[in-house]
Amino acid sequence: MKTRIKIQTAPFDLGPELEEMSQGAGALATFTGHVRGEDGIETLMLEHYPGMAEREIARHIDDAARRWPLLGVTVIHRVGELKPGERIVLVAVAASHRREAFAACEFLMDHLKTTAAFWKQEQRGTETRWVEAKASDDNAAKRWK
Amino acid sequence: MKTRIKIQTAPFDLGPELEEMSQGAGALATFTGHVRGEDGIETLMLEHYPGMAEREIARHIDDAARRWPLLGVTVIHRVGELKPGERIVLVAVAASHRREAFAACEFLMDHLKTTAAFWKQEQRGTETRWVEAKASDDNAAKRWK
Amino acid sequence: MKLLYFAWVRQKIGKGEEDVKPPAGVATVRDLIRHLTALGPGYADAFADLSRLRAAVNQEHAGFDAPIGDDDEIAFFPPVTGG
Amino acid sequence: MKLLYFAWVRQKIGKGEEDVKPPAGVATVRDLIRHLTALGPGYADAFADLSRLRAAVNQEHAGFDAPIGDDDEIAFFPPVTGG
Repeated sequence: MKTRIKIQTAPFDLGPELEEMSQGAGALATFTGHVRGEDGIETLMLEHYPGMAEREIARHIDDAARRWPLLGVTVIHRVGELKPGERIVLVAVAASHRREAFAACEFLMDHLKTTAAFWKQEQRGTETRWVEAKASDDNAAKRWK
Repeated sequence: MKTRIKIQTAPFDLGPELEEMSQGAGALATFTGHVRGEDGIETLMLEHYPGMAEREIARHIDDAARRWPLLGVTVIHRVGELKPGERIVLVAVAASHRREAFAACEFLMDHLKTTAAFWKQEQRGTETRWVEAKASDDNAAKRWK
Repeated sequence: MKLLYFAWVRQKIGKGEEDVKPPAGVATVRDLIRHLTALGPGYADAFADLSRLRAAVNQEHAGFDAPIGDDDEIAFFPPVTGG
Repeated sequence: MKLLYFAWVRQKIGKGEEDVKPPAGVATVRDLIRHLTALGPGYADAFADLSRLRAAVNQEHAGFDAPIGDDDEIAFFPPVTGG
Protein backbone atom coordinates (compact mmCIF):
# COMPACT_ATOMS: atom_id res chain seq x y z
CA MET A 1 0.00 0.00 0.00
CA LYS A 2 1.26 3.48 -0.87
CA THR A 3 1.06 5.92 2.04
CA ARG A 4 1.74 9.62 1.96
CA ILE A 5 1.53 11.97 4.94
CA LYS A 6 2.26 15.65 4.52
CA ILE A 7 2.00 18.38 7.14
CA GLN A 8 2.67 21.70 5.51
CA THR A 9 2.08 25.43 5.70
CA ALA A 10 1.63 25.72 1.92
CA PRO A 11 -1.79 25.38 0.29
CA PHE A 12 -2.34 22.27 -1.84
CA ASP A 13 -4.28 21.50 -5.01
CA LEU A 14 -6.60 18.52 -5.20
CA GLY A 15 -6.06 17.67 -8.87
CA PRO A 16 -2.44 16.45 -8.84
CA GLU A 17 -2.80 14.71 -5.47
CA LEU A 18 -5.86 12.75 -6.52
CA GLU A 19 -4.65 12.09 -10.04
CA GLU A 20 -1.74 10.09 -8.67
CA MET A 21 -3.92 8.23 -6.13
CA SER A 22 -6.30 7.09 -8.86
CA GLN A 23 -3.73 5.02 -10.71
CA GLY A 24 -4.71 1.37 -10.62
CA ALA A 25 -7.51 1.70 -8.07
CA GLY A 26 -11.15 0.87 -8.71
CA ALA A 27 -12.40 3.27 -6.07
CA LEU A 28 -11.17 6.54 -4.59
CA ALA A 29 -12.93 8.17 -1.65
CA THR A 30 -11.78 11.57 -0.47
CA PHE A 31 -12.58 14.08 2.19
CA THR A 32 -11.54 17.71 2.22
CA GLY A 33 -12.13 19.98 5.19
CA HIS A 34 -12.22 23.76 4.76
CA VAL A 35 -12.10 26.76 7.04
CA ARG A 36 -15.72 27.83 7.45
CA GLY A 37 -16.25 31.56 7.18
CA GLU A 38 -19.29 31.60 9.45
CA ASP A 39 -19.22 33.43 12.80
CA GLY A 40 -16.95 36.10 11.35
CA ILE A 41 -13.73 34.09 11.59
CA GLU A 42 -10.97 36.01 9.86
CA THR A 43 -8.07 33.66 10.41
CA LEU A 44 -7.64 30.11 11.64
CA MET A 45 -4.25 29.40 13.20
CA LEU A 46 -3.29 25.75 13.17
CA GLU A 47 -0.62 24.52 15.57
CA HIS A 48 0.75 20.99 15.67
CA TYR A 49 3.19 18.79 17.56
CA PRO A 50 5.81 17.97 14.93
CA GLY A 51 6.66 14.31 15.08
CA MET A 52 3.67 13.23 17.13
CA ALA A 53 1.14 14.50 14.58
CA GLU A 54 2.73 12.43 11.81
CA ARG A 55 3.03 9.39 14.06
CA GLU A 56 -0.63 9.46 15.03
CA ILE A 57 -1.72 9.76 11.41
CA ALA A 58 0.59 6.91 10.38
CA ARG A 59 -0.77 4.77 13.20
CA HIS A 60 -4.37 5.32 12.10
CA ILE A 61 -3.46 4.54 8.50
CA ASP A 62 -1.91 1.26 9.68
CA ASP A 63 -5.07 0.51 11.68
CA ALA A 64 -7.25 1.24 8.64
CA ALA A 65 -5.09 -0.95 6.41
CA ARG A 66 -5.51 -3.82 8.87
CA ARG A 67 -9.29 -3.42 8.80
CA TRP A 68 -9.80 -3.00 5.08
CA PRO A 69 -7.85 -3.99 1.96
CA LEU A 70 -6.50 -0.61 0.81
CA LEU A 71 -4.32 0.34 -2.14
CA GLY A 72 -3.21 3.81 -1.07
CA VAL A 73 -3.78 6.55 1.49
CA THR A 74 -2.82 10.21 1.31
CA VAL A 75 -3.27 12.60 4.23
CA ILE A 76 -2.35 16.26 3.88
CA HIS A 77 -2.86 18.60 6.82
CA ARG A 78 -2.07 22.27 6.73
CA VAL A 79 -0.69 24.20 9.68
CA GLY A 80 -0.07 27.90 10.23
CA GLU A 81 -2.38 30.70 9.19
CA LEU A 82 -5.46 29.84 7.09
CA LYS A 83 -8.23 32.03 5.72
CA PRO A 84 -11.95 31.16 5.33
CA GLY A 85 -12.52 28.85 2.37
CA GLU A 86 -9.01 27.40 2.42
CA ARG A 87 -8.52 23.65 2.63
CA ILE A 88 -7.29 22.41 6.01
CA VAL A 89 -7.10 18.70 5.42
CA LEU A 90 -7.32 16.09 2.69
CA VAL A 91 -7.82 12.40 3.33
CA ALA A 92 -7.85 10.26 0.19
CA VAL A 93 -8.22 6.48 0.19
CA ALA A 94 -7.81 4.23 -2.83
CA ALA A 95 -9.16 0.69 -2.77
CA SER A 96 -10.56 -1.90 -5.13
CA HIS A 97 -14.15 -1.34 -4.02
CA ARG A 98 -16.12 1.61 -2.78
CA ARG A 99 -17.24 0.21 0.57
CA GLU A 100 -13.66 -0.06 1.89
CA ALA A 101 -12.64 3.28 0.43
CA PHE A 102 -15.55 5.12 2.08
CA ALA A 103 -15.17 3.33 5.41
CA ALA A 104 -11.42 3.89 5.67
CA CYS A 105 -11.75 7.54 4.66
CA GLU A 106 -14.36 8.21 7.34
CA PHE A 107 -12.40 6.15 9.91
CA LEU A 108 -9.29 8.23 9.26
CA MET A 109 -11.16 11.55 9.51
CA ASP A 110 -12.83 10.53 12.77
CA HIS A 111 -9.48 9.59 14.31
CA LEU A 112 -7.66 12.61 12.91
CA LYS A 113 -10.22 14.78 14.67
CA THR A 114 -9.82 13.09 18.04
CA THR A 115 -6.19 12.04 18.42
CA ALA A 116 -3.89 13.74 15.88
CA ALA A 117 -1.85 16.45 17.58
CA PHE A 118 -3.30 19.60 16.01
CA TRP A 119 -4.94 22.61 17.67
CA LYS A 120 -7.01 25.36 16.11
CA GLN A 121 -7.24 28.95 17.19
CA GLU A 122 -9.88 31.21 15.69
CA GLN A 123 -9.08 34.89 15.23
CA ARG A 124 -11.77 37.57 14.88
CA GLY A 125 -10.30 41.06 14.82
CA THR A 126 -8.08 41.26 17.89
CA GLU A 127 -9.96 38.48 19.67
CA THR A 128 -8.57 34.94 19.68
CA ARG A 129 -10.20 31.75 20.86
CA TRP A 130 -8.90 28.19 21.04
CA VAL A 131 -11.38 25.83 19.46
CA GLU A 132 -12.69 23.27 21.96
CA ALA A 133 -12.87 19.57 21.23
CA LYS A 134 -16.38 18.35 20.42
CA ALA A 135 -18.12 15.42 22.08
CA SER A 136 -19.63 14.60 18.68
CA ASP A 137 -16.13 13.94 17.34
CA ASP A 138 -15.34 11.62 20.25
CA ASN A 139 -18.56 9.75 19.63
CA ALA A 140 -17.78 9.49 15.93
CA ALA A 141 -14.42 7.90 16.70
CA LYS A 142 -15.96 5.51 19.23
CA ARG A 143 -18.17 3.99 16.51
CA TRP A 144 -15.12 2.14 15.21
CA LYS A 145 -14.16 0.37 18.43
CA MET B 1 -28.19 23.87 -3.11
CA LYS B 2 -26.10 23.75 -6.28
CA THR B 3 -26.61 20.60 -8.34
CA ARG B 4 -24.71 19.55 -11.40
CA ILE B 5 -25.30 16.36 -13.40
CA LYS B 6 -23.19 15.58 -16.43
CA ILE B 7 -23.31 12.48 -18.59
CA GLN B 8 -20.55 12.65 -21.14
CA THR B 9 -18.26 10.66 -23.40
CA ALA B 10 -15.29 12.95 -22.70
CA PRO B 11 -12.87 12.25 -19.84
CA PHE B 12 -12.95 14.70 -16.94
CA ASP B 13 -10.37 16.12 -14.55
CA LEU B 14 -10.96 16.12 -10.81
CA GLY B 15 -9.17 19.37 -10.00
CA PRO B 16 -11.45 21.95 -11.64
CA GLU B 17 -14.64 20.07 -10.69
CA LEU B 18 -13.73 19.85 -7.03
CA GLU B 19 -12.20 23.31 -6.86
CA GLU B 20 -15.56 24.83 -7.66
CA MET B 21 -17.45 22.55 -5.26
CA SER B 22 -15.20 23.55 -2.36
CA GLN B 23 -16.23 27.18 -2.38
CA GLY B 24 -18.00 28.04 0.84
CA ALA B 25 -18.35 24.49 2.15
CA GLY B 26 -16.81 23.17 5.36
CA ALA B 27 -16.72 19.60 4.10
CA LEU B 28 -16.37 17.95 0.72
CA ALA B 29 -16.69 14.18 0.31
CA THR B 30 -16.04 12.64 -3.07
CA PHE B 31 -16.08 9.26 -4.70
CA THR B 32 -14.43 8.37 -7.99
CA GLY B 33 -14.92 5.01 -9.67
CA HIS B 34 -12.40 3.73 -12.20
CA VAL B 35 -12.28 0.96 -14.77
CA ARG B 36 -10.37 -1.86 -13.13
CA GLY B 37 -7.80 -3.51 -15.37
CA GLU B 38 -8.03 -6.88 -13.65
CA ASP B 39 -9.34 -9.94 -15.50
CA GLY B 40 -7.76 -8.70 -18.72
CA ILE B 41 -10.47 -6.19 -19.56
CA GLU B 42 -9.36 -4.16 -22.57
CA THR B 43 -12.36 -1.89 -22.98
CA LEU B 44 -15.45 -1.06 -20.96
CA MET B 45 -18.42 0.09 -23.04
CA LEU B 46 -20.92 2.15 -21.11
CA GLU B 47 -24.44 2.51 -22.47
CA HIS B 48 -27.15 4.66 -20.92
CA TYR B 49 -30.78 5.65 -21.35
CA PRO B 50 -30.58 9.35 -22.16
CA GLY B 51 -33.17 11.23 -20.20
CA MET B 52 -33.92 8.50 -17.70
CA ALA B 53 -30.32 8.30 -16.45
CA GLU B 54 -30.30 12.03 -15.64
CA ARG B 55 -33.75 11.87 -14.04
CA GLU B 56 -32.79 9.03 -11.73
CA ILE B 57 -29.64 10.83 -10.63
CA ALA B 58 -31.59 14.05 -10.03
CA ARG B 59 -34.18 12.14 -8.02
CA HIS B 60 -31.55 10.61 -5.76
CA ILE B 61 -29.89 13.99 -5.27
CA ASP B 62 -33.29 15.38 -4.21
CA ASP B 63 -33.74 12.46 -1.81
CA ALA B 64 -30.27 13.03 -0.36
CA ALA B 65 -30.94 16.77 0.08
CA ARG B 66 -34.11 15.95 2.01
CA ARG B 67 -32.21 13.64 4.34
CA TRP B 68 -29.16 15.80 4.98
CA PRO B 69 -28.43 19.54 4.81
CA LEU B 70 -26.26 19.74 1.69
CA LEU B 71 -24.62 22.70 -0.02
CA GLY B 72 -23.83 21.19 -3.41
CA VAL B 73 -23.76 17.94 -5.35
CA THR B 74 -21.94 17.12 -8.57
CA VAL B 75 -22.37 13.85 -10.41
CA ILE B 76 -20.40 13.12 -13.57
CA HIS B 77 -20.86 9.80 -15.34
CA ARG B 78 -19.01 8.83 -18.46
CA VAL B 79 -20.53 6.77 -21.26
CA GLY B 80 -19.05 5.22 -24.39
CA GLU B 81 -15.71 3.47 -24.61
CA LEU B 82 -13.42 3.52 -21.55
CA LYS B 83 -10.00 1.97 -20.97
CA PRO B 84 -8.62 0.45 -17.73
CA GLY B 85 -7.67 3.14 -15.23
CA GLU B 86 -10.07 5.74 -16.64
CA ARG B 87 -12.58 7.42 -14.35
CA ILE B 88 -16.16 6.24 -14.86
CA VAL B 89 -17.99 8.28 -12.27
CA LEU B 90 -17.52 11.15 -9.85
CA VAL B 91 -19.90 11.91 -6.99
CA ALA B 92 -18.95 14.99 -4.95
CA VAL B 93 -20.98 16.31 -2.04
CA ALA B 94 -20.38 19.61 -0.26
CA ALA B 95 -21.90 20.20 3.18
CA SER B 96 -21.14 22.11 6.34
CA HIS B 97 -20.04 19.02 8.24
CA ARG B 98 -18.32 15.79 7.33
CA ARG B 99 -20.97 13.37 8.56
CA GLU B 100 -23.58 14.62 6.07
CA ALA B 101 -21.08 14.88 3.23
CA PHE B 102 -19.91 11.29 3.69
CA ALA B 103 -23.41 9.88 4.15
CA ALA B 104 -24.88 11.64 1.12
CA CYS B 105 -21.93 10.67 -1.07
CA GLU B 106 -22.26 7.01 -0.16
CA PHE B 107 -26.07 7.16 -0.47
CA LEU B 108 -25.75 8.57 -3.98
CA MET B 109 -23.21 5.97 -5.07
CA ASP B 110 -25.32 3.10 -3.72
CA HIS B 111 -28.37 4.35 -5.62
CA LEU B 112 -26.46 5.16 -8.78
CA LYS B 113 -25.30 1.55 -8.82
CA THR B 114 -28.77 0.10 -8.45
CA THR B 115 -31.22 2.36 -10.28
CA ALA B 116 -29.48 4.80 -12.65
CA ALA B 117 -29.98 3.67 -16.25
CA PHE B 118 -26.43 2.65 -17.22
CA TRP B 119 -25.14 -0.69 -18.47
CA LYS B 120 -21.57 -1.93 -18.74
CA GLN B 121 -20.13 -4.29 -21.29
CA GLU B 122 -16.63 -5.67 -20.85
CA GLN B 123 -14.54 -6.40 -23.90
CA ARG B 124 -11.60 -8.79 -23.91
CA GLY B 125 -10.16 -9.34 -27.36
CA THR B 126 -13.13 -10.32 -29.52
CA GLU B 127 -15.17 -11.50 -26.55
CA THR B 128 -17.81 -9.25 -25.01
CA ARG B 129 -19.77 -9.74 -21.81
CA TRP B 130 -22.52 -7.65 -20.24
CA VAL B 131 -21.72 -7.02 -16.59
CA GLU B 132 -24.35 -8.49 -14.28
CA ALA B 133 -25.91 -6.57 -11.43
CA LYS B 134 -24.52 -7.54 -8.03
CA ALA B 135 -26.61 -8.54 -5.04
CA SER B 136 -24.09 -6.68 -2.86
CA ASP B 137 -25.06 -3.42 -4.58
CA ASP B 138 -28.76 -4.08 -3.96
CA ASN B 139 -28.01 -4.76 -0.32
CA ALA B 140 -25.94 -1.59 -0.08
CA ALA B 141 -28.85 0.49 -1.39
CA LYS B 142 -31.32 -1.22 0.95
CA ARG B 143 -29.36 0.03 3.97
CA TRP B 144 -30.86 3.48 3.39
CA LYS B 145 -34.54 2.44 3.47
CA MET C 1 -46.16 3.87 -28.29
CA LYS C 2 -42.42 4.31 -28.28
CA LEU C 3 -40.30 1.34 -27.27
CA LEU C 4 -36.64 1.47 -26.25
CA TYR C 5 -34.26 -1.44 -25.72
CA PHE C 6 -30.91 -1.34 -23.94
CA ALA C 7 -27.86 -3.57 -23.45
CA TRP C 8 -28.48 -7.25 -24.34
CA VAL C 9 -32.20 -6.63 -24.83
CA ARG C 10 -31.25 -4.26 -27.65
CA GLN C 11 -28.80 -6.78 -29.07
CA LYS C 12 -31.25 -9.69 -29.02
CA ILE C 13 -34.04 -7.65 -30.61
CA GLY C 14 -31.62 -6.11 -33.06
CA LYS C 15 -32.65 -2.50 -32.66
CA GLY C 16 -32.54 0.24 -30.04
CA GLU C 17 -36.01 1.65 -30.52
CA GLU C 18 -39.20 1.40 -32.50
CA ASP C 19 -42.73 2.81 -32.61
CA VAL C 20 -45.47 0.23 -32.21
CA LYS C 21 -49.23 0.26 -32.09
CA PRO C 22 -50.15 -2.79 -30.05
CA PRO C 23 -53.61 -4.30 -30.45
CA ALA C 24 -56.46 -3.42 -28.13
CA GLY C 25 -56.18 -5.38 -24.91
CA VAL C 26 -52.53 -4.53 -24.33
CA ALA C 27 -53.03 -2.57 -21.12
CA THR C 28 -49.95 -3.36 -19.03
CA VAL C 29 -46.20 -3.86 -19.49
CA ARG C 30 -46.80 -7.60 -19.14
CA ASP C 31 -49.40 -7.53 -21.94
CA LEU C 32 -46.92 -5.69 -24.12
CA ILE C 33 -44.21 -8.27 -23.43
CA ARG C 34 -46.62 -11.07 -24.42
CA HIS C 35 -47.46 -9.21 -27.63
CA LEU C 36 -43.81 -8.53 -28.50
CA THR C 37 -42.69 -12.09 -27.73
CA ALA C 38 -44.87 -13.33 -30.61
CA LEU C 39 -43.22 -10.97 -33.11
CA GLY C 40 -40.15 -13.13 -33.75
CA PRO C 41 -37.30 -15.19 -32.29
CA GLY C 42 -35.23 -12.12 -31.28
CA TYR C 43 -38.10 -10.78 -29.19
CA ALA C 44 -38.84 -14.24 -27.79
CA ASP C 45 -35.19 -14.58 -26.76
CA ALA C 46 -35.06 -11.10 -25.18
CA PHE C 47 -38.21 -11.71 -23.15
CA ALA C 48 -37.58 -15.41 -22.34
CA ASP C 49 -36.58 -14.85 -18.71
CA LEU C 50 -38.54 -12.07 -17.06
CA SER C 51 -36.52 -12.40 -13.85
CA ARG C 52 -33.56 -10.92 -15.75
CA LEU C 53 -35.63 -8.12 -17.32
CA ARG C 54 -36.51 -4.66 -16.06
CA ALA C 55 -38.89 -2.06 -17.49
CA ALA C 56 -39.45 1.68 -17.34
CA VAL C 57 -42.57 3.63 -18.27
CA ASN C 58 -41.92 7.24 -19.24
CA GLN C 59 -38.39 7.03 -17.88
CA GLU C 60 -39.37 5.71 -14.48
CA HIS C 61 -38.77 2.20 -13.21
CA ALA C 62 -42.04 0.24 -13.46
CA GLY C 63 -43.29 -3.20 -12.55
CA PHE C 64 -44.70 -5.53 -15.20
CA ASP C 65 -48.23 -4.77 -14.01
CA ALA C 66 -47.85 -1.04 -14.65
CA PRO C 67 -50.58 0.32 -16.97
CA ILE C 68 -49.47 1.67 -20.34
CA GLY C 69 -51.06 3.73 -23.08
CA ASP C 70 -50.44 4.82 -26.66
CA ASP C 71 -48.51 7.95 -25.73
CA ASP C 72 -46.14 6.24 -23.34
CA GLU C 73 -42.44 5.57 -23.74
CA ILE C 74 -41.67 2.01 -22.60
CA ALA C 75 -38.12 0.77 -22.12
CA PHE C 76 -36.80 -2.76 -21.54
CA PHE C 77 -33.34 -3.51 -20.18
CA PRO C 78 -31.38 -5.76 -17.83
CA PRO C 79 -30.76 -4.70 -14.20
CA VAL C 80 -28.57 -1.60 -14.32
CA THR C 81 -24.81 -1.74 -13.74
CA GLY C 82 -23.62 1.86 -13.76
CA GLY C 83 -21.58 3.80 -11.24
CA MET D 1 13.59 15.51 30.54
CA LYS D 2 12.23 17.50 27.61
CA LEU D 3 8.88 19.20 28.11
CA LEU D 4 6.67 20.55 25.33
CA TYR D 5 3.58 22.75 25.64
CA PHE D 6 0.96 23.39 22.98
CA ALA D 7 -2.00 25.70 22.34
CA TRP D 8 -3.23 27.49 25.51
CA VAL D 9 -0.94 25.42 27.73
CA ARG D 10 1.97 26.98 25.84
CA GLN D 11 0.43 30.45 26.16
CA LYS D 12 -0.22 30.18 29.88
CA ILE D 13 3.26 28.86 30.64
CA GLY D 14 4.79 31.37 28.26
CA LYS D 15 7.07 29.00 26.36
CA GLY D 16 6.81 26.09 23.94
CA GLU D 17 9.46 23.86 25.41
CA GLU D 18 12.06 23.51 28.12
CA ASP D 19 14.45 20.99 29.58
CA VAL D 20 13.89 20.18 33.23
CA LYS D 21 15.47 17.90 35.79
CA PRO D 22 12.67 17.18 38.26
CA PRO D 23 13.60 16.08 41.78
CA ALA D 24 13.75 12.42 42.77
CA GLY D 25 10.25 11.08 43.44
CA VAL D 26 8.75 12.46 40.21
CA ALA D 27 7.91 9.10 38.68
CA THR D 28 4.66 9.72 36.78
CA VAL D 29 3.06 12.41 34.62
CA ARG D 30 0.92 13.34 37.60
CA ASP D 31 4.01 13.78 39.81
CA LEU D 32 5.52 16.03 37.14
CA ILE D 33 2.37 18.15 36.98
CA ARG D 34 2.47 18.59 40.75
CA HIS D 35 6.13 19.63 40.55
CA LEU D 36 5.52 22.08 37.67
CA THR D 37 2.45 23.64 39.30
CA ALA D 38 4.67 24.90 42.12
CA LEU D 39 7.04 26.67 39.72
CA GLY D 40 4.87 29.77 39.21
CA PRO D 41 1.44 31.23 38.48
CA GLY D 42 1.66 30.48 34.72
CA TYR D 43 2.22 26.79 35.43
CA ALA D 44 -0.43 26.78 38.14
CA ASP D 45 -2.91 28.29 35.70
CA ALA D 46 -2.05 25.84 32.92
CA PHE D 47 -2.43 22.82 35.21
CA ALA D 48 -5.41 24.13 37.23
CA ASP D 49 -8.02 21.93 35.57
CA LEU D 50 -6.70 18.49 34.70
CA SER D 51 -9.97 17.52 33.03
CA ARG D 52 -9.07 19.97 30.25
CA LEU D 53 -5.50 18.73 29.95
CA ARG D 54 -3.96 15.91 27.95
CA ALA D 55 -0.43 14.51 27.98
CA ALA D 56 1.87 12.55 25.71
CA VAL D 57 4.99 10.62 26.63
CA ASN D 58 7.49 10.21 23.80
CA GLN D 59 4.89 11.38 21.28
CA GLU D 60 2.21 8.92 22.35
CA HIS D 61 -0.97 9.83 24.21
CA ALA D 62 -0.52 8.92 27.87
CA GLY D 63 -2.59 8.94 31.04
CA PHE D 64 -1.49 10.93 34.07
CA ASP D 65 -0.34 7.74 35.77
CA ALA D 66 2.10 6.90 32.99
CA PRO D 67 5.66 6.39 34.27
CA ILE D 68 8.28 8.88 33.09
CA GLY D 69 12.07 9.07 33.20
CA ASP D 70 14.89 11.50 32.56
CA ASP D 71 15.24 10.68 28.86
CA ASP D 72 11.55 11.06 28.05
CA GLU D 73 9.84 13.77 26.02
CA ILE D 74 6.66 14.84 27.83
CA ALA D 75 4.06 17.08 26.20
CA PHE D 76 1.04 18.87 27.66
CA PHE D 77 -1.84 20.20 25.59
CA PRO D 78 -5.62 20.60 25.43
CA PRO D 79 -7.77 17.96 23.69
CA VAL D 80 -6.84 18.03 20.01
CA THR D 81 -8.94 19.86 17.42
CA GLY D 82 -7.37 19.10 14.06
CA GLY D 83 -8.88 17.71 10.89
